[in-house]
Amino acid sequence: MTSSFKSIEENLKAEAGKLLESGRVEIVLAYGRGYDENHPMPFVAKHPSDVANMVFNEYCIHNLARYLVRYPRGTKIAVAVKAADCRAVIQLIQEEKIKRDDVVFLGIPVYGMKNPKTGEIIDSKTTCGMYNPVLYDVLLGEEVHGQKIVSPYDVLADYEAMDKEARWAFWKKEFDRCIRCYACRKACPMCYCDPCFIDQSKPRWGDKSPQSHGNLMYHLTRFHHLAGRCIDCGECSRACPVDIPLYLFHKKVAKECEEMFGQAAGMSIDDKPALVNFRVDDSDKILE
Amino acid sequence: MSRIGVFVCHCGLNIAKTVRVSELAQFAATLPDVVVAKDYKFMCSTPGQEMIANDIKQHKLDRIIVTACSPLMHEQTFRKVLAASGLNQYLLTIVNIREQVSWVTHDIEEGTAKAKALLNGAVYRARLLAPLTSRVIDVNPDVMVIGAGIAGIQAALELANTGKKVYLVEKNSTIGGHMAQFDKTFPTLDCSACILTPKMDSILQHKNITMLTSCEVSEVKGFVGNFDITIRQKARYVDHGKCNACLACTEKCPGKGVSEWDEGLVKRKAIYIPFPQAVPQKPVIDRDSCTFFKKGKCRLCEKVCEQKAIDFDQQDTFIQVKAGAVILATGYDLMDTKPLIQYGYGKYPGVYNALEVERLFNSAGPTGGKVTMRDGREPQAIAVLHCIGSRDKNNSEHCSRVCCMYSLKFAHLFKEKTSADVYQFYIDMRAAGKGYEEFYNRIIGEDVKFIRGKGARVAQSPDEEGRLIVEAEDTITGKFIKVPVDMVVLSPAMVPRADSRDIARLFNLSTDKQGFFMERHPKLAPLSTMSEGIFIAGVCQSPKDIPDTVAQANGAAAEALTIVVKDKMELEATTAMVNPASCCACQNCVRVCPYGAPFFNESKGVSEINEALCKGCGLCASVCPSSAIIARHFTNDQVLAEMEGLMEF
Amino acid sequence: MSQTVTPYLEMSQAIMEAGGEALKKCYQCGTCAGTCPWTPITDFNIRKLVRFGQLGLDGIEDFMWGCSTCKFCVDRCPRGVEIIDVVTAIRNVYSGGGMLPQSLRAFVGSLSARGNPWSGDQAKRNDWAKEKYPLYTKDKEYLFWSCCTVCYDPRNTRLAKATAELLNQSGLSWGLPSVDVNCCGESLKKVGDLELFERLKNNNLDYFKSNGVSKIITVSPHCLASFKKDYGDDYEVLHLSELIARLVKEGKLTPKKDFGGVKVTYHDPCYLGRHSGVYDAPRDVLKSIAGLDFVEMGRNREQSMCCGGGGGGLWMEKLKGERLSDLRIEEALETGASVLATACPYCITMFEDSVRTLNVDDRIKIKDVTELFLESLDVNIEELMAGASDLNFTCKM
Amino acid sequence: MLKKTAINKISELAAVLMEKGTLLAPVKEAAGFNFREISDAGQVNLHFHNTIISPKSAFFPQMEDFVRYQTGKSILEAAPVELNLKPVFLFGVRPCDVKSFEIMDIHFSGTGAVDPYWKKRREAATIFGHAFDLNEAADPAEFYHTLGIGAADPQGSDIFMVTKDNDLLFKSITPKGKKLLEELTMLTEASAGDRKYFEDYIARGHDYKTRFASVEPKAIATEFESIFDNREFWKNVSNACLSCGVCTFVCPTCYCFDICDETLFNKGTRRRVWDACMFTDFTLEASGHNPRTNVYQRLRQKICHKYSFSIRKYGVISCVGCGRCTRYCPVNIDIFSIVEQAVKAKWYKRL
Amino acid sequence: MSFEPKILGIACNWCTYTGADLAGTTRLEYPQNLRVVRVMCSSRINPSFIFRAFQLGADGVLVGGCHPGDCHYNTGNLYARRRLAVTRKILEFAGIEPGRFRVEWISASEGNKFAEVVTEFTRQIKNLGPQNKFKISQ
Repeated sequence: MTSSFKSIEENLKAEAGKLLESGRVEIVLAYGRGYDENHPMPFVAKHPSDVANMVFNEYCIHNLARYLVRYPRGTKIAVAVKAADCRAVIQLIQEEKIKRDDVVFLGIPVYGMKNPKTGEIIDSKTTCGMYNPVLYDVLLGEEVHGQKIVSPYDVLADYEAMDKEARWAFWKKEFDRCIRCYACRKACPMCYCDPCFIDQSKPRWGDKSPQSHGNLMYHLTRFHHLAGRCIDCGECSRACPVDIPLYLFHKKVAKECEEMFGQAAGMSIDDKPALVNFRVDDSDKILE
Repeated sequence: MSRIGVFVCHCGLNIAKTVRVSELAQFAATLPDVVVAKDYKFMCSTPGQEMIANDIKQHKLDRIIVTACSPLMHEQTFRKVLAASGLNQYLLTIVNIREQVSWVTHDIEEGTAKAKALLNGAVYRARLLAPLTSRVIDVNPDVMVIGAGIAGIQAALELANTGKKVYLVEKNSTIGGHMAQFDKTFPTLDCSACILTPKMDSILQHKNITMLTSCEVSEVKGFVGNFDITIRQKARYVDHGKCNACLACTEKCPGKGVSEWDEGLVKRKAIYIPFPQAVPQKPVIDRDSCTFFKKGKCRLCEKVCEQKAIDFDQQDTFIQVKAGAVILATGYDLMDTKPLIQYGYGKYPGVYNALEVERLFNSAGPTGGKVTMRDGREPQAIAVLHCIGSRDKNNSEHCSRVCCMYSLKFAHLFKEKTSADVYQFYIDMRAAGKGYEEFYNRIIGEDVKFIRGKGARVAQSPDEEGRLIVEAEDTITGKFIKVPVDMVVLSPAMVPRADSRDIARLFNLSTDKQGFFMERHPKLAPLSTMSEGIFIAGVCQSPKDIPDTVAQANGAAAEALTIVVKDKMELEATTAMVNPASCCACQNCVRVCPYGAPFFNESKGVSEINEALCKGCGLCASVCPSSAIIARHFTNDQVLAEMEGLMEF
Repeated sequence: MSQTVTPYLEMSQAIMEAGGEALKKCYQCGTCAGTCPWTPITDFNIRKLVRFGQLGLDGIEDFMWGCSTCKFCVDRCPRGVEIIDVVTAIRNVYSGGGMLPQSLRAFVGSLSARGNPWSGDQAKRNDWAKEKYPLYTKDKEYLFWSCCTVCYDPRNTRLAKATAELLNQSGLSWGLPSVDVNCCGESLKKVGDLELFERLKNNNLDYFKSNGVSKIITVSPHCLASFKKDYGDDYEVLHLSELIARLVKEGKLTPKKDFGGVKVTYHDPCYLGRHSGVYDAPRDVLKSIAGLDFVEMGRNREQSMCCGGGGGGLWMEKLKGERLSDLRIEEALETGASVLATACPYCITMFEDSVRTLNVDDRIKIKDVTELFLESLDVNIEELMAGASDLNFTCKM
Repeated sequence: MLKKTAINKISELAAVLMEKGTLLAPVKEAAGFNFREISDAGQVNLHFHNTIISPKSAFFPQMEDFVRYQTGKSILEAAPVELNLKPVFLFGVRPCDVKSFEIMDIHFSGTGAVDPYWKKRREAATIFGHAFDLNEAADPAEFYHTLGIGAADPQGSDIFMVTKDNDLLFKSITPKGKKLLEELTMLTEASAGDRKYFEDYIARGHDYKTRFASVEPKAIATEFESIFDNREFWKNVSNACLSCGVCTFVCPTCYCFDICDETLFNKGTRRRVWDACMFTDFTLEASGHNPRTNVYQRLRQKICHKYSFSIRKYGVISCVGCGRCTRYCPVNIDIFSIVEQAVKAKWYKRL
Repeated sequence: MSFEPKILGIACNWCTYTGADLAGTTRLEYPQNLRVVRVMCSSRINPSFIFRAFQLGADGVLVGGCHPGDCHYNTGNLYARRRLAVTRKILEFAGIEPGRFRVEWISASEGNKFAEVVTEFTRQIKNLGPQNKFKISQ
């Protein structure tokens, strides 16, 4: 049984109100009304009175972990987190961008979120496909059980089956369409570098112009920077104005990292991010 | 725009044979920013070097490319040439066209083409070279030696004699370490105290040495040249300043404590000095056995002490010590043989371990040098069992190197002091040191019985009361042998101190499986460690005998001296630095650096790099997502430019 | 016989291929020979056997039968050499083609023909049970693996009976294996006939798989060690003493009868102690019986002395004065105990013989822990045994 | 002059235009429609509401090469990139986008130095305007009517097209359009009924409502000037903003660009690329100082540029209400809701 | 003229570069398609270097480092092993033949291993032919 969006909204408002009144947190990150029903916006509540503008429906798909790094270190923040978003916050804690006791997790068990552009239900084809948050201080609805658990990496099967020429042609076509608006980078909770490597001019890693080799360097390096850190929330693909299926590449890298290093991103606070860690007995086979 | 000078070397025929050097020079002249392009027979020769120096002045060159042999050969030579002619020594790039081109091909076309590509890469890189000045930090001249066994004492004396101030830190209440417990030392059988106490005394008298006994290291901060170490001075309840070592208190004291120094064979007073020649020869009070601390009354020693040196409410104090280098000589312990139930140590009183027997022989020991067993009898038959816990997968896989020799010494001393038959149960007699084999032959001559077979079991003799049976297989005859003896001596494995891993963590060292400190390189750098400025000597690195320990102590003293002899220290120039504008505070660099050079500046919210600790490997530069870290001399754009140049043709 | 030999490396290569590769790690330190209980009383020398194996010297077959695989040497070997595997490999290589000693020929013959070492009729395997106890079916939780020795050897059938009774009393759902199972093959493997061992093992595995066996109770530590080591690890194998200890702790079984202060000492069977690491369970069971004055022998737990029955020893001739079981009985007598308890049918057989040959059967009785425990539950074994099957043979000694 | 043709014959018209010059028309892609240079006539597809990226890229492409040079040689020897253009036919441009060219003309050729690239491309192009379908509901994000642009406003197009059942009516508005329309012989003459239908379609277009009421530019400008320093207001509206470059890149009236050198193997090109005031390094000065480091400063800059500075400087709101920035914003920020809040937020006076 | 590949080598100064010098001093012969960049440690190699190398037209990239456990900087190559493994998987998924990028642990004393690896790698790249996927066309 899954609790309706309405009941989650009520719980969210109640909980946010309590937290703000008690002064436990200075800010609550949730969702507010957008220019119409299908387009809610991330919303920041600072006073108990702001809680009234909060809303929660099937289009509240944004990953609010993105905004945590924007506030000075140590501000007490409550954040409404769905399953994937929760893993993003855990990964930020792993990387010591925020401290565990500065964040209040308002967990939202969720099923049936919709992508406003296409109207389809968001599922494990474009995200991690998890329903219940991994970690939460308050749960705003009943845990979702009984849903079919589909591995988030099944969607890769036919891309991995492609031969490399076809796969190269596919990715070249996709990356050539990129207009370098960097929405994917800004939407990603793990991409908090400002300036990013691609903005640097000394060294010039990739050209600024939206030609294929500049786009290729930007995207491939970003995939590498997110290896073992990407929590597969799908925000980058949804933010892309030209709908480049970035989630495919991120899923592939996440799958390889899980197989090679035996650790999925953002699953527990005590893990260390995979690429700043090593095991002396890592097998050399991963290099073949 | 840079003004690059390219100098191609023939190296006699070594290069010229398979690379058209003049054509290479002409090719260089055509490249952008190249102002001078010459080739010469021997660039590394004096005329060759002068040619470079002159061209620098004459053409006002600001980048030099030497196309010759491997940078590992002559990079330093040509750097000196640049420095001599007023150009920053890092504005130099070496192109290796000998080891990696001319010597590995016979095809002159292929060789020349590759040389051109490598040269082109060097030109791209040379344009982006930046002058680097290595920072100089001042060095604290003092040295700290931790552990005052023979290793620590020897190192401290060597350093103090050069005029350096030395802090000698010892956990026990006296210096001397295990060697002070011995009676004789192999192979010369000279008395351990006779060769050690003079050194202990000169430590006491030496104006440059500050002796810190009953002290432990509690915290280590800083880096090579500028260590800031906190020492915990454990409370001794005796003010050593006032005490004139009349030792009246030790006679009156009713307290009874187990004497660690005598390996528990005998009791000692609560206020005591471990052994007569102890340095400092001033007593300390052991809380656990002092009746005042236990029951709140007595204070006899206080009444008796004319100097009023007794102070029961003394507390642990902390001493801050600054040092330029640190030598660890923390020594070893013998393995606890109680878990090896087959030998019955701790169960049968007739079973002793090596250190206990050393105390028996020692004239200052519990029995005044007489070999009498715990029940007062003089043993008629004694068995010495080798390799107890050593060379054993289930305990310590290493060979402890010295037990064969001290077992032979025991045999000699037993023969000399008693009329007992002595058996040695051994696997291999390892007598490889100077004079060792001769000592072994001498002992064989003294009618000691050698049984080639590891002792398998020690059991109580069923018929003779108080006697033990050593069971083993004499592998030479293949017979099962049961030897009735009165006394069994075990030669246990030498293992690192129980707290060796904590000390390693304090000084950022790694330890091997057993817990011995890891040297930087087993063959070429056995005394230095991965942490710059921290040196190791003696058994804390691996089991060894006294001659090797002393040699290592001298070596470690010399290496420490190389740091503290200069009051300034030049840091490597090719270290890394953080550009704060681009740092996104992800702290990847802090997590990966093996030397702990980067640290997170909480107030500024960015990472910074302590250039004294940085070794210039560049790991942090490659894990930095926003490439905010500049690895000097191997910056991102220098490497990218070189790659671009290499791939152009 | 001349003293000169030449190394015959093909043989040592064969030994290594047959599972003895650890023999190259041995540096001949003599600990094993010094520890082996046989060295003092026989001319068997395990170190010399390994040495011969290292160089493939001939003459090895003369003294390769002295080992009773008690694992004392393996635990003490400073190089971690699996000496039992070396002995098994040597026997496999050198015992091919009828080179078996006379006393073992019957043993191997019976196993290959009848699937049990006692030349007992395969069909009569469960006769001791007299259909009183259920066969194992899929729905049952435990399979009570009745070892061949407790099926055919008259003295040990009492052990089978006692176990069956006890399992009933404990209310667990259990069943006996059908007659088409055969010996677990542990001793056979240690005698070196690896090929036959595989056949016996696979037959048992087929039975296990087809009947969905998952939990097995063994009464013989030899079956316990064999199932755990060689039968894969998807079976949960328990020795009976472990099960009883658990049931007592859980309060499902509580001894009633008071033994009135009888002095009992306990012998750790090598395959229950050193091979399988079970030391405390049998002791807890004995100590749970009121009025039982428990006393330890000098050599106990890890240091327990072997009874000599392992590695085919039960079936081999032993000269007088070269029997470990005799020494063990003397050691038991020294403790003043009147009952020597143990938990292995092999040990019981060996000790019963020694008690008879030393004619001290009036001073000490040999009992299995299960038998003692059953007595404490006020069940009289005698009348249980009244209907014992009329087996027409006695075990040869 | 009014001509027409059947909608399903559009590909023939496209083929004719392709011979005359370069045809840019809406093409269906994965994420929606975009103006692309047509290589095969079948690509032209008019079943669209509006393209993702505005047609400004026809005259102000995302990447324009200025000079090609050789490292190490003097700049004098560098070769400027010649811009020899064939005639361009910009087919199927919505009225709000057509209006945006007029606004962009102010910046690129109206004031100060004329941008030769924009001017050349503009002159070489003939614009086929295309009316919105009036019986379809307006896209929720659009608000062009608020800025005085009719749904079928032909003003600014050379030729204006209106769909009538399954025909397409073409009316020439400018002489350039008239000349081209005459050349397009394959179009048939339209009937009187078609002309009448065309006229009142235009009229109906004017009162075709979008979201907001009409606004008065001067009033908005003064509101924004007084609210400029109200940090609280701007923080609230920009809390959700990711500060990415989507809104500026899809916007028809954003024209900021950056000039950069892209070198490879000693050869280099100096080229112009789109830049966005929302990027953090947009205002990064050589000294390292950056006047706009916070998101609210950048969002305030973007909105005030269009609804405050543009009015003060050129008297016109630099926005045509096409709604692209709202439709493609990853976090659904709507520019005109902010304008509305700014105007309604009378309480700013109290500060 | 048969296809002569351009191979970029990135070698760590303490082990592989010294090994390469040793191959030279022992006069071992190997094809000359390899152009080596010297860096202080294999952990200095930023994965973007590998992407950039292929964009510059490299037909193959060979990275050489110390054997795990021998790194002059203690743990450098242990991090490099993980990072370059991910780089390899990204290249593979993007469509670059896995055979074009290779990581080898070559110590300072393994001159012959260096020569063998370069010869074998050059032969492998020759079979794969020119790489013009990532290559920036001028």
